[in-house]
Amino acid sequence: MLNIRLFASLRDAAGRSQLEWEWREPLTVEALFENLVRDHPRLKAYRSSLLVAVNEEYSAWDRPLSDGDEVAFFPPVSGGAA
Amino acid sequence: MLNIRLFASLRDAAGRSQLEWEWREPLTVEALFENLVRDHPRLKAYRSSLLVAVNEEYSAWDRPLSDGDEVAFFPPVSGGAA
Amino acid sequence: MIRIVEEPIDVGSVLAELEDPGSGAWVTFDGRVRNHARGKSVTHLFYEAYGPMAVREMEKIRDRAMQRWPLTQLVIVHRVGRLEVGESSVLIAAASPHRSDAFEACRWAIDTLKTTVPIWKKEHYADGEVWVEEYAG
Amino acid sequence: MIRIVEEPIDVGSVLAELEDPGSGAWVTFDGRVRNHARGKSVTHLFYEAYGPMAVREMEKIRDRAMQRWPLTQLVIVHRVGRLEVGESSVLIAAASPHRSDAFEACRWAIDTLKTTVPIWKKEHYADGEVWVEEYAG
Repeated sequence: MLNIRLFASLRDAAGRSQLEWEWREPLTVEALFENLVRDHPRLKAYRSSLLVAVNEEYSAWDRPLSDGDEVAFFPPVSGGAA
Repeated sequence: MLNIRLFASLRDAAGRSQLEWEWREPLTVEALFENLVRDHPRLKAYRSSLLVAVNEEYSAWDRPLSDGDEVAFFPPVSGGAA
Repeated sequence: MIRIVEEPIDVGSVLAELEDPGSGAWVTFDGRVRNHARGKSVTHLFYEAYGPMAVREMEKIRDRAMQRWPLTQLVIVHRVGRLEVGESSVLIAAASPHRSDAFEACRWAIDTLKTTVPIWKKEHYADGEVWVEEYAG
Repeated sequence: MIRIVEEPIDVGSVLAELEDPGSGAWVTFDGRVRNHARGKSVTHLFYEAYGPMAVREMEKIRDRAMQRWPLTQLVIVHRVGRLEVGESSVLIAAASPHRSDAFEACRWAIDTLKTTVPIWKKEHYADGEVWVEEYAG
């Protein structure tokens, strides 16, 4: 099982903040996102600016995932102020 | 009459913070200080690093004084912190 | 001190907590909600965080800053949830024996926070709302 | 707000007084008495000011900073008299719509204050005291 988290506009586009993905076979972050787009076509438009973290650390898109990973997709951050 | 003010180590050296100087004839800041040194010889050693203000504004040493001026002599400032 | 909070940030009490007799220079950055942005009037903001990762990234900022400059403290507090105009969203305080290091570290910390810490801001206007998702500098 | 005060500086209440809905960035410099200086242990400090001139020079710093950067506020508070270790001797707060201006102005203001404002510091140690009269940077 993969625990998938979505934030900010990405969560709005998917209509939910958390998804569970049943573990079938090894896949990369990129492949996982392509699978998500199939179920949630509105996510596709975000791909070019998207950031991804695996287990709370920024990750490359070609990283292979392991069963049990938490994968977060989110837009560029905008904390802070002024 | 000139109102003369001394601060920090300069005041300690002169033993007082305020002096009055009877107005006799036009003189410059520099000449006033030379006169002060006659009465308070310990001030002499401070001359090279001293700052002067006339009527609460920094002044050049060759500025001619006018009757009624307030003249302040003081060492380099050390306000602020760290 | 690295914190994500939901209640208002009280700058005075954070600073009071941070007494340190060896530090002469304290530089703080206090980021507050402005009443205008992108040419529009802002009514309020909403900040959302990926909480555990945001804390980790703020800890990395602190650790890297303390390696790079001779700091005695680096504090980061970020607020989330709904914020009104004038309220503080982020407080960074850097302390060091000499002011130059505190200024540089504080500036670097807020610049880095804005590009690495997973927190997002939604601006609310009289006529709508928008997620701010481009790094605006 | 330009002030010379004899009582402790309360950073929180100064900042609270300065609400300004147009300013997103507040940078403060809070200079505190350190427990060591010149290789010695400091017991306390004494600050003396040429009061009226010090206020005029601090006003000049504020006016020049506000001409040079797009600030909405520049506040300088300096304390005089006896200060204990850990207490604030000076507080400078600069507010602007964008943080870069507030950082630069705050830094410039403290650097300038230390060279132009007629205030002097006497350091007290366990075994003596000395007027600090060289610009130490």
